[in-house]
Amino acid sequence: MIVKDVVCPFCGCLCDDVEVTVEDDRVVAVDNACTLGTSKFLGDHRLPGPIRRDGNGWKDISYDEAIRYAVDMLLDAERPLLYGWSSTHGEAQCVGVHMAELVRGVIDNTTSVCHGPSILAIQEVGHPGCTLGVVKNRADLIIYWGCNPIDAHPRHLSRYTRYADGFFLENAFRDRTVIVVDVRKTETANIADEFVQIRPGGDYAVLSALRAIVRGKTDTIPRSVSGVPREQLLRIARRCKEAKFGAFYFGQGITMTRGKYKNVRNAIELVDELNRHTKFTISAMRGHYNVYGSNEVNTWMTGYPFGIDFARGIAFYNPGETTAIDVLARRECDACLIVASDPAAHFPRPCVEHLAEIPVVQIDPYANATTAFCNVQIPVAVTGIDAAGTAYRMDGVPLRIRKVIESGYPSDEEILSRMYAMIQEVRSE
Amino acid sequence: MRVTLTVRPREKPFLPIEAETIVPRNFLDGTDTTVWRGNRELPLDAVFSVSVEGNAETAAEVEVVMRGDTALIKRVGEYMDAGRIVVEGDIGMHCGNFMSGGTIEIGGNADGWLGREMRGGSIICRGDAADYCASGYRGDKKGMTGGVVEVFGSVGDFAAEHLAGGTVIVHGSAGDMAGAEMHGGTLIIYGDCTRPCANMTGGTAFVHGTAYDMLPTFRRVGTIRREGRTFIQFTGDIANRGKGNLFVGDCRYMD
Amino acid sequence: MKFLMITGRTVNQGAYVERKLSAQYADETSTCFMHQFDMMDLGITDRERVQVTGPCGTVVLVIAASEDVNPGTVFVPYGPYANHIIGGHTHSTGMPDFKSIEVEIEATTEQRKGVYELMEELGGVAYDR
Amino acid sequence: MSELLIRNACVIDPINGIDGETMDIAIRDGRIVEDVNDSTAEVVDAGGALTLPGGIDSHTHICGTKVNFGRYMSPEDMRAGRTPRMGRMHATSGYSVPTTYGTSYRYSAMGYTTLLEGAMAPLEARHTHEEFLYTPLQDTLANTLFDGNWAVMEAVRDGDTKRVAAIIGWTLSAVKGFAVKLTNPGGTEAWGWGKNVSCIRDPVPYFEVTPAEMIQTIVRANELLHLPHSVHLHCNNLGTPGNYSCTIGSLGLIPDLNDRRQTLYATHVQFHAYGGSGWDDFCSRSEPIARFVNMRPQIVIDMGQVMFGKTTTMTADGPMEFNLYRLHHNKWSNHDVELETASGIIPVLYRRKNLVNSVMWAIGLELALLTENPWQCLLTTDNPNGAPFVRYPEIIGLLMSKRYRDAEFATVHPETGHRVPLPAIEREMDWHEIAVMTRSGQAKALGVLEIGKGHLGVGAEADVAIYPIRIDEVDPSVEYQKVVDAFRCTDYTIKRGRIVSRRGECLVDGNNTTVWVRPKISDSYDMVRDEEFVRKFDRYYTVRMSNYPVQEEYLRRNLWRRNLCIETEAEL
Repeated sequence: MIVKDVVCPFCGCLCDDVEVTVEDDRVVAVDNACTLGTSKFLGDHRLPGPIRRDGNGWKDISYDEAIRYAVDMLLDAERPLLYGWSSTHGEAQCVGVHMAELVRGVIDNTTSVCHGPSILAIQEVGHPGCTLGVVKNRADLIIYWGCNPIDAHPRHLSRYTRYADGFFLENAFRDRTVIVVDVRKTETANIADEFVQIRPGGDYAVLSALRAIVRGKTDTIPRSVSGVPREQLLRIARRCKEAKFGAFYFGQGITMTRGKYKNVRNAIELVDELNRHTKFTISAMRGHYNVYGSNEVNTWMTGYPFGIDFARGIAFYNPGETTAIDVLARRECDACLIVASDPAAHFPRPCVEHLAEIPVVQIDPYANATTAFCNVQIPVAVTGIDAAGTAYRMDGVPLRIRKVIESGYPSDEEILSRMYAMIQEVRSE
Repeated sequence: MRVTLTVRPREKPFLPIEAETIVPRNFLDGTDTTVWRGNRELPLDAVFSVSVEGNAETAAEVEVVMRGDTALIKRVGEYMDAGRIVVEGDIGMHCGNFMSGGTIEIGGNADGWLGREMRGGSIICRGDAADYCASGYRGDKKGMTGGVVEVFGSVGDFAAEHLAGGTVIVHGSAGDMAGAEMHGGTLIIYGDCTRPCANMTGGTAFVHGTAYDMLPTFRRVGTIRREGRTFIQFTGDIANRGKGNLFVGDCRYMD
Repeated sequence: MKFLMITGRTVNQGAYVERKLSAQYADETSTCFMHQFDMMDLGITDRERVQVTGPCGTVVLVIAASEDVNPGTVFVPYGPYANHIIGGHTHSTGMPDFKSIEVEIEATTEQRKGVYELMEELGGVAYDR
Repeated sequence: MSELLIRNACVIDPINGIDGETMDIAIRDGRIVEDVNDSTAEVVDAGGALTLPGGIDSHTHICGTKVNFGRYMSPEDMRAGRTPRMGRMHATSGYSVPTTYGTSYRYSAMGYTTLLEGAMAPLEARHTHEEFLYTPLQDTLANTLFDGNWAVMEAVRDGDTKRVAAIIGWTLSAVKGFAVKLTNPGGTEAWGWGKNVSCIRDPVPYFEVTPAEMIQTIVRANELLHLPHSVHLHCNNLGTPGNYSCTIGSLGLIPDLNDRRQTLYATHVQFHAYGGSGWDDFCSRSEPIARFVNMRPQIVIDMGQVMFGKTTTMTADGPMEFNLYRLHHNKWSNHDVELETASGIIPVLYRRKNLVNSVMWAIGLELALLTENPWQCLLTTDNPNGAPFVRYPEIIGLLMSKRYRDAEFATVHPETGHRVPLPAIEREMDWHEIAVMTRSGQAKALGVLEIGKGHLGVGAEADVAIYPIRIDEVDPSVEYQKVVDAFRCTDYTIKRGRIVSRRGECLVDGNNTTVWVRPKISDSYDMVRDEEFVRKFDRYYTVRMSNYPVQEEYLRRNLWRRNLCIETEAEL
């Protein structure tokens, strides 16, 4: 059986034109998806059932036992951390927020190590953005700054920018200009009309210089700014102002380097300034397929997109203090529930060392690096393959992710709802 | 009146304590108050051994002395309006948030957000202060608006971010982006720093040492003499509607 | 020799991100992309191993020659190997310095470890069923 | 079977002609009935307190992409109103853009049981419906945006009213919308190029239709679909001095096409009632607008009252928000939605000491006081644009008391008096008029009387608000503070026969309904079978047509949650 118009649960592009061939409740072929999406659809090697650490080995346990363990762990903890959430559906994220509120824990999603700084910047200056289709249909200038879509969002160029024909651009390849700004010559830089190479850590200064140039203050700009010649800066600024519609996409090249959110803020303020001359938008290249969804869910339920501390009953937000890396590196939490992410692979060493010190429960379909630190791991269905739910694309468009096979695994929402119900029972006594 | 709070040993020493109740005014009614360890509310004397000497009619007559391992006690002196807090060692995050009067003296180091959104009064830190010393809060335009924060050691990144009024003095060096977005007040750094006053629109900053990775969007207007030293004077940030003044002993660009 | 280490996503890292126990994932995330000039200075050739020391520890990586990184800089795909030496300081922003880590690199004859060997070094227990 | 009996209620129920009569209200299984079994029914003694149908907000921004972005970008607003989890109530945050729970609890405490989200972009409709699920104590309906819809504009250009109706009908059904919203029609498409339309005669770039043509055609299309609500219009040129003439021009386009309700609902007219040629001679033009409305029963407006203080403005009117950003220089967000619409958000502070803000404050009140028929001017702040909805009780007080207005007027910018007619207006509204402006008028204008909203007659949905005030003992003209206090917090808010809120404490986890429309359209006008429509959809949208409609899962039903579809017979 071929299932059409399937939504890909890998990256923030959330391509919804994938065709999946299913035989005997197994995915056997995938069309239209990129390498990343295809490998996810074809993934096997699931963890067969819940496991519990037993000395230096592992033993199989039932779902009931695993859930009981997780509930007790959360009820005992004085400062539990509930982390992950970006690779699961919105319905599960909602239960997660309710649970964090009830156990008075810290809840954070992978945003904090991805576009958390972008959100901090947006909270200072706002965000002139648009949906991807607006760019596809209108943009004659695309800037990719500190991002490498060919590797991280492989179909971004063909669906929305470089190679995508749109309503007002009949021949995208000819009619659009693509500028890539990065510290190294990435694959994406190779398909750009202009590549701007910046010295590492120099993004902020280059953005400031561009803002000054767009404001007409070119006289103080030196011969070279962080490795970029003045002439190139003037040319880029001119191209931006002359564009009918410019779209600025940025990635972790500016969120992770020094200055962090200030780089993003500077980019947004450049775009604000350009809007006085033409139409310009800016957007983050969000990584996990539903990381934006975790921000949306957290925001409507708590008021904040990530890094929320419920210790005192109310929602307190202060990234840098209430974010997962900081809580773990400072050894502030005494238990950790991990849902749909792998911090042991993706967090700096001191954070992982603390995971080794405290009880950890992971809800994830696969054995991964974090499994090594789990007291209990509970395998679940993979949203988009054997579970359905809501996900938000990188531009905020929500889509319903389909279930294409029946595996028998419970979904994240089911496991979390069972945990929540048990916690509610204890707390209401 | 002097209230001495000595931290007791804790079973999970890394769990932070939130103690916004430790404000001189609160002790006029006695020491029957609570603090929080993670999600548990505890009586003050479960975390500290408490001793009180003398009496006080007003908050201004109350001195709180904190001893022992106070490095993870957060929010001490929040909304303080009068009196004095003396921390003999290190202090946790958010010490002196929103304070409007009185004095906090810290013998050791201060963690992040020392004197965040301060309105008045003074904070003296003998050691180093971490990131966001005398800064604002996420999303809010106005940071500190009054009072004085003086740090004898060095400060971390984003010191005096969104500074709108008052004075911040750093005797050591500052990290990256001190005075970012500042639009009022005075920032004085006796040591070095990187990228000072990014995107500033007002206020005055002095860097006695060297400003590394100076931003290219500050306009050099000349030199001045002050306290027996020569400073290069800049206005900026012209990436913005820069009406700020930045004076640096020396600077280096990243070209 | 001192280098600036940058981490980032690659197609292979992404393709194997749900297969952390695979050899391909370990191979990809333990690759250290380096410019030929720097390799000459270090006296190493393609696919040889280096010991990389960062703010929080030491890890063995495998060199891949690349013209896309500037001399003085190395690129390592985001994952457990790079993270093995990165510190947890976030400048109070929540975000560690994944893209600007000063490291010391030297040639080594030590073996590159597996993902679970790294985890065991940090106090974990391998799941290898 | 559940039964509830409200005793000694002093009822004002304008639809049924009840004006201050003390009576009992019997409720069975969520509906009002003639009587219940006195000995077994749960009894609430209203003690003679003012009892009204549940409040209805016919234009508020509470759920969806834009509202959530307002929260997302405003951590400073979030800390302005935080409450912990308590009893059945979840933690809440926020003042001008509270979390969904915050919105729901605070509206419920004020006696509101039905809310219409003012602007939903069809492409992002799923988001609005998800937030509706977490707005547990009110029935919710969504205005659906068509102001920059490419397919609609092309059909308007071709003069094909039936095709316009067909596109709107398909879209409303697909996204589970309730009514047609036009926000700055044409202007949001022009904003795709950073431009705007200045008024109803400017052509939209490329599409070559004018806002006037759009409004006229869509109004007729709306009637062909027999939708419960009329077209809901946010006029062009919001917020600029002299825009009142544009507003009158727009209202003048509207024929009287429907004998059950208005033909056009013009929203937040305060923002569209400005005189002057610039900010220097900025003044109120509420009088000509109110005069115009008084002569045309086919028009209903809402106030869009401004109250002093901090708030967040958010609208699909993207170009207007950019202009506002250039005035305020605070943060600015914008979000254009492909082939459909736009939006913008900025925080604002309305200050008494600011002349423009003072004039704006006066205009909203004038519109209400000068519109003779309260059924034609409904009470809103365009939450949160003019002020957060928690300010409604103060507005009620101001409408009921000249003395209160004068006291407030003494504190605004001293030059305001030369620019507004407010000080000369003597009218003081009575309880009945307030009931019309806050529930019955809304129910009639939205076309939801038929499903039992906005009144307390037998068969109505048992949505009831009991306010702690006795109208025979209080003179609102003098004791306006008592009025304000009473409307801040009910003694009881009852939703479909269940007490959901008692003196501000919300007692249940959920009791809400999503109300949406599905016009029945013949196959020949079914857009799914229209090759041209499908071809363009697949080419220019970035989602597949099959993934566009909002699935029924988003209207999830459980014991206390209902999915209510109003089906209409379209003339297509």
